[in-house]
Amino acid sequence: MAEQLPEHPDFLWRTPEPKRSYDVVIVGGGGHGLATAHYLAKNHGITNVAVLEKGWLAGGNMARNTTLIRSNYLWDESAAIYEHALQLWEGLEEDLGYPILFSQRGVLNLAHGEQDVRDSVRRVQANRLNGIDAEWLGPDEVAKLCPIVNVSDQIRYPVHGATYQPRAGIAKHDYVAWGFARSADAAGIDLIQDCEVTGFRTDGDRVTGVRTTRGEIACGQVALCAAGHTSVLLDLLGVRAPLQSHPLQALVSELLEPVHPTIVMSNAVHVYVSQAHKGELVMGAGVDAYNGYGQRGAFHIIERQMAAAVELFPVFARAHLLRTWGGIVDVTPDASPIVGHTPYANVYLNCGWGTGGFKATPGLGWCLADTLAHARPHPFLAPFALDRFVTGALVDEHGAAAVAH
Amino acid sequence: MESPVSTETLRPTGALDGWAGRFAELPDSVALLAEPFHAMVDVRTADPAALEGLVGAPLPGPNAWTGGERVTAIRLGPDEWLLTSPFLAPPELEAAARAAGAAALPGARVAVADVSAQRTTVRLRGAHARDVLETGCAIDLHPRSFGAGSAAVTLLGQAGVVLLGLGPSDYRVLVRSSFAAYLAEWLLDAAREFR
Amino acid sequence: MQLIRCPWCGPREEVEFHYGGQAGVAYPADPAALSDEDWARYVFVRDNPKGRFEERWSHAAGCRRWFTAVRDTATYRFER
Amino acid sequence: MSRVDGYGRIDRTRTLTFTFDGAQYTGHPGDTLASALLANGVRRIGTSVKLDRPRGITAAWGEDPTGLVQIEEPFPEPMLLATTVDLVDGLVARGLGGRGRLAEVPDTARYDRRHTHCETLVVGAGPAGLLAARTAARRGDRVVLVDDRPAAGGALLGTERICGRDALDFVADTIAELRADPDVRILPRTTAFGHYDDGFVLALERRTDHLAEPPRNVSRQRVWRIRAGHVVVATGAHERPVVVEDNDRPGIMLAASARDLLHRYGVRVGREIVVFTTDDAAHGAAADLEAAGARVTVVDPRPGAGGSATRQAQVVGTRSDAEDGAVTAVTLDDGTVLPCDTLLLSGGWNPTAHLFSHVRGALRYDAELGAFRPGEPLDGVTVVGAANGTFDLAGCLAEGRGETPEPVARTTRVVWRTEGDPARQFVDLQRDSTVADIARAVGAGMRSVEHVKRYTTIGTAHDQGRTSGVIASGITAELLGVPVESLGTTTFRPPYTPVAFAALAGRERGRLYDPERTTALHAWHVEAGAVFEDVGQWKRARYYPRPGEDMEAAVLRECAAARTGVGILDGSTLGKIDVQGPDAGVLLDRIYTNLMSSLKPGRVRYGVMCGVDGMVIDDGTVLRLDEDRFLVYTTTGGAAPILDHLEEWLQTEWPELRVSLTSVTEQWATFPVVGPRSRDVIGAFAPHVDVSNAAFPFMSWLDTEVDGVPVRLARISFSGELAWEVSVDGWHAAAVWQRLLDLGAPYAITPYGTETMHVLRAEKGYPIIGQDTDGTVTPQDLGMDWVVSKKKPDFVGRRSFARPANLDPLRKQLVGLLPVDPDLRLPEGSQIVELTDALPPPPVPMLGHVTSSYRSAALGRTFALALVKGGHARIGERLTVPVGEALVPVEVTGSVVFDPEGTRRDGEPGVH
Repeated sequence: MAEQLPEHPDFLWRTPEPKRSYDVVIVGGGGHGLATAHYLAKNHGITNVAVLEKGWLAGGNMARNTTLIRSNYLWDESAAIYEHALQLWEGLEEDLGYPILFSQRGVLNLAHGEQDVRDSVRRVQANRLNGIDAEWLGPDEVAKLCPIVNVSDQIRYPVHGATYQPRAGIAKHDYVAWGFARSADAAGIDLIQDCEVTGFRTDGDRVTGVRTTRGEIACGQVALCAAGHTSVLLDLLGVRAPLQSHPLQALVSELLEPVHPTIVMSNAVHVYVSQAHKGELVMGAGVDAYNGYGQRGAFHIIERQMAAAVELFPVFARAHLLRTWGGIVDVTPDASPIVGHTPYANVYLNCGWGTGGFKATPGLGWCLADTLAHARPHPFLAPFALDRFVTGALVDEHGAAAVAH
Repeated sequence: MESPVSTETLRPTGALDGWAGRFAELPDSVALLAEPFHAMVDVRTADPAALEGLVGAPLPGPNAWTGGERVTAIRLGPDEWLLTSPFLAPPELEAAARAAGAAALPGARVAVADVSAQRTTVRLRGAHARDVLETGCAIDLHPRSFGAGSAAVTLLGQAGVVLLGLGPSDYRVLVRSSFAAYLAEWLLDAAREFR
Repeated sequence: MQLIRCPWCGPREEVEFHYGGQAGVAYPADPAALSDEDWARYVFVRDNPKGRFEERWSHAAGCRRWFTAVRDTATYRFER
Repeated sequence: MSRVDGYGRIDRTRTLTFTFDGAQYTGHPGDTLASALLANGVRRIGTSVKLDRPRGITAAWGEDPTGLVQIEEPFPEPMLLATTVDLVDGLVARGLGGRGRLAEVPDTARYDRRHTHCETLVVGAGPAGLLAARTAARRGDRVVLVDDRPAAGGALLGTERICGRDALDFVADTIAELRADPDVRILPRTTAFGHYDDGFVLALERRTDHLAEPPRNVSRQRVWRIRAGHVVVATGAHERPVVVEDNDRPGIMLAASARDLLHRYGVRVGREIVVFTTDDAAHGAAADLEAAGARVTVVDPRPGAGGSATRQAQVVGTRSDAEDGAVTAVTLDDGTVLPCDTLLLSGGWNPTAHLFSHVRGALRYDAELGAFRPGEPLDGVTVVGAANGTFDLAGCLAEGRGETPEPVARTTRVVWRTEGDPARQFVDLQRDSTVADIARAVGAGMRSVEHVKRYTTIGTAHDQGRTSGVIASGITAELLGVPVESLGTTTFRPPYTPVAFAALAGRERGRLYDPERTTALHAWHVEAGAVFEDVGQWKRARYYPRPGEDMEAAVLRECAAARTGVGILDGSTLGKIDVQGPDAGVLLDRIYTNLMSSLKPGRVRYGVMCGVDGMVIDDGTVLRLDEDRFLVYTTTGGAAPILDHLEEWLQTEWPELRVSLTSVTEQWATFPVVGPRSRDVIGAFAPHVDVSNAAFPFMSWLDTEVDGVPVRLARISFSGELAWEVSVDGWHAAAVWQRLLDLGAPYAITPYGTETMHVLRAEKGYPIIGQDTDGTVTPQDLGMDWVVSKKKPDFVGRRSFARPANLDPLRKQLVGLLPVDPDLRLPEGSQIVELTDALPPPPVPMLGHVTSSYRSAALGRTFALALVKGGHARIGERLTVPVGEALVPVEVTGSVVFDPEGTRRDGEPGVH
């Protein structure tokens, strides 16, 4: 018998009718929206809150991501928010009373060339000075941690080493989302599904109501947590942000006996693999080049992914691709999120997490709830304001996030 | 300071000189032959008629090539052709193209660049030639779609190529010289099934 | 996996093309005259509609020519 | 043995031996592992993943949710369905408990892909598909017909007759006609697993596993990439069971699968068979099995269904007292217990509409059918036959011909489950998920089938919900009290059936994983014993170790040669772009930060390019060849992106400029000849050229001929030394290189690699774009204000220099670092902090990082380049670089650590 997933609780959430008015309306019932709701109630006692979801709860990127959690980002600003998130992950199961299967199995980011090595050492050193666990490992040490990685120098792009963050891990995405949802629901927050936002009622520099497919809802504050669909909402508000929505694909194999004890990422050959709890190999692919809202991408990206996987992990040759799917990631020019004020005084923006939104979930939820409660950006979010594109003070994580996940 | 005098002339070498032996092991159904030292000149112009005299025929339209007696013209883009010749030396072909271009319509500029060493040429023919190409070329190579006189700038495996249809089961592949060894390896591997 | 119609070479596989994002974003006539806000808008901000989108593509592995095409970002369909 | 004479298409004249779970059995060519096991009376295949219950074969082909096996010989492969494994001699397999095992040795089988084009692709060679293929072929289409089984025919395996003939004769005749057409390609054993836009279908052909001795030079599996004008989906339907209590025992199977096993393999799945059906098709299966010698009892709750022997009842449970856990009796709702060794179930049919759904075809619920079928038609796609919900043979044939069939009254009664203990009513047999699980999900508040799926895991296993998906929707709807159509079903996504990673990788493995680009001198470098480095796709010689030398020793030697004698580098990988036209100078002025139009023919200028964001993207030299012609050198990595960058601006922004761009990267091989003795070598190489400083000054070039070969000489230096770049067409590269080596021999000319090049340039503070920059660095940050024109009104990136963040004095700037310990080489990438004896607790403020770091032969010490906050103002200060546990003090210097006055550029004083 294979390892089994824990059962979900007997009760998760109500299916309420929307009220006419809420103090806070969160648009988007994905991980970020649900986490924000949870922390609004838990940290700030704010419960007159609705989370509006156009489809089913946590059915967008939250249901489609490859669940990697790490905080080994290059720049101080990124490291702060992702490390805050990682520390919350470490206590999240207890906080939510939900078995989220957070497994800290470590992540290896492989380096394949001289410049990869320089970039890796640079990031490891920055992480350490920021108090984040990080090590630089040579090929032999990589092989010790993950014996199935091909560290031979006979492959096309030999592995020169890797960065290693031992505290990185994976969690079960549905369980995380449902844990946040259950907690928010239990606190009295209304999670409203099949409720698409179709417009906003504005009064000067404030939004006073949200128009939805289930009627108009008056609001004190609005938080936009719509990931790939953020631009659609911003268009309704007449606000422009540097966002492009792209398809991002992922895939799983069938269930296999344990072969892969950690998480391996490689920017150079575009592969990212972990083995989930039940035994399936979970892999993320690269972003499709074109804009797309179709939740599907091109198959040549999957094929290239498979070539890279078999090259790095020869044992995967006869593993089978069981299922592929796609999400919609909202990408910014500097590969860092946009969080904070909008031109509307009571509307907060949270978007642009690209391929990295899942790992930030609790950290973002915590800080965005704090931002809403105090009507000013949490210090960890301040560097990610929209106006950085005007000043030029970008947080350019391209080097660290080419295959971010 | 005395300089040692070199008695040897500077002999040209082809990008696939080292591959002849492995090519020779292939059966006739997938015959591979390196064809080095074709002069090639890239021509950009809005007045292709100016070059008709040099080529000996109107310059070809989309996805086509035209062969004159000494010079072949391959369409690369809407205002771009590649002239090739196994008979002329690169400077001769370049000079001829420039001379022809000088007669172009007023305002129809002709830009000419010698690119003889930019690409190298491989000939692939035999009953299984198309089968080999179809393992890595996405365009429709059925003789009704791609026959003698057809040309395509496209991908073969992971190399950019100019592919020419010469006749039934007969193709010429022009590949960037730096990719030539990769493509040779790739073609030999694709041909394994027919050995 | 689209079959994209190059105006010069005809339909070719998507892998032969390079995506160029929104079409018709003109380089400002006098960048020096722009405010930082307006310059940032030119440099970084592009439309991101769900639906009809006028885009630039380049037939990178073919004739290397840029062209404009209209595509639906929800269905991925090109308008013919 | 349950093999029946006179049935099946196996070759009974030959016997194959195989091993399953350690025991030896025999079968015949044409068998699958499943049919051979059933023929040997083996009914229990494995155990279930969660509850450890025995599981057998539930279906005859890819829809089977239970018969998972691990292949051990001829090569380990996990999680295959016994029903789809061709039996070969020596096959060793074992049943699985839900998880497979990967091989520990490399898979040496070949895999490849193949493109093909057709006007019509037909997926499925059943009656509808065969007719569709024949119709298309007869109208002159190129046709590809794929079918996932070894032989065509689909469901035409029973006792059907077509136009008065045996159906199999019809199949044979049709296939023969298609085979005779050169424009028809028939691909058996080929599964269309993914359907994408514009008629693109991917199909996996299994080419060798069924062969006794698979040829090594033929791919084991091939992915067909089919581009079709029109796709005909004729993929049939999957039978749907009725869920009954304890429906997961071995010996319980879909009715049509039992029929399939009989007719394809001559296997009668039982002697005492109960058929429980709410649909007509299973009555045919019952009749066939009876004819083959089984005792069959048909249970059908529909009044008047079947003959008089049919019991009008429902099965509500099963029992087993067999050792292997197989069914030994069923219980009916009237309390009757019927002993049996097999229970066949049929609750109707689910159209196999995956390939329609992959391209976003909407499925709609058909309440009469109890299934989802294709809704609004899609352009370029036709769904025919059972895949379209058309189940009668005449209707299938009509749809295959492109006609609209007569409507046929439906007689299926839709029954998702019968009475019983929901905790023992299995919906997804592979995930051990039951009706009770669905009830729990609904009780927890789940209202969407996607949530129910995730809560219960139904449909997430190997079979991806083929038999369970609709039933789960139906039962959920029942429990919620809503119509099934309001719930919908979960989405079908590629692949239709699992595909091996290696098959998708194809030939892109090992050396063919990614192209290796090589220069015209590659063979020489190999011969010379070069150690290569990957620079993008290029293989570049990094250094040339002599016996006993490590990299450090070799590089020190190579550096010393270039600084004291003469060295030579293969610099051919640098990108080269021929820029021609009356407006060439205008274009370059807009692209480079400095002025290029003022360059005189015969002269060379160094330039920097930025993106619109003002960050450096490339640098290199520009030669003006003529009034209207320039040769632009890019970095090695920049060759393709910079050409694209120029084309993009030229074509989309400034089409009025009369300029054309041509890549000449491989046209020209380029060899820097570097060092105080380079003048001697060049002088000997081109004796007719005056190489004196006066006649051939720095940053000038000329064309000449050597032995009749055109050669370009340029006085460019990336090392600070007297140097020439010799350029020659690629044909003559090897000969010219050798000539330069011969002529340089008296001066001990030393070939050097990229590592030495990097040291020499770093000593002079010349940045490498991508190493000393990271996309956040401006020319000013590099200390290159001099390369930014103050005269030009605009160029790409200029406006960004005026943004607030660009004016911040604490921007990171390129400086030199000298470790206080001259023997200590800082690791590249190291972070830099304020001078300290002990690090404060984190977060420690960081000032920048080491971008380049080397041991310098010329300086006799180590040095580094670094990007440091406000670095230009910190020259002379000391900072700390943490290296491991050590805190290394370093001194900030200017970025030029060697010959800052530039005295060596024109050669050693006194020579010439």
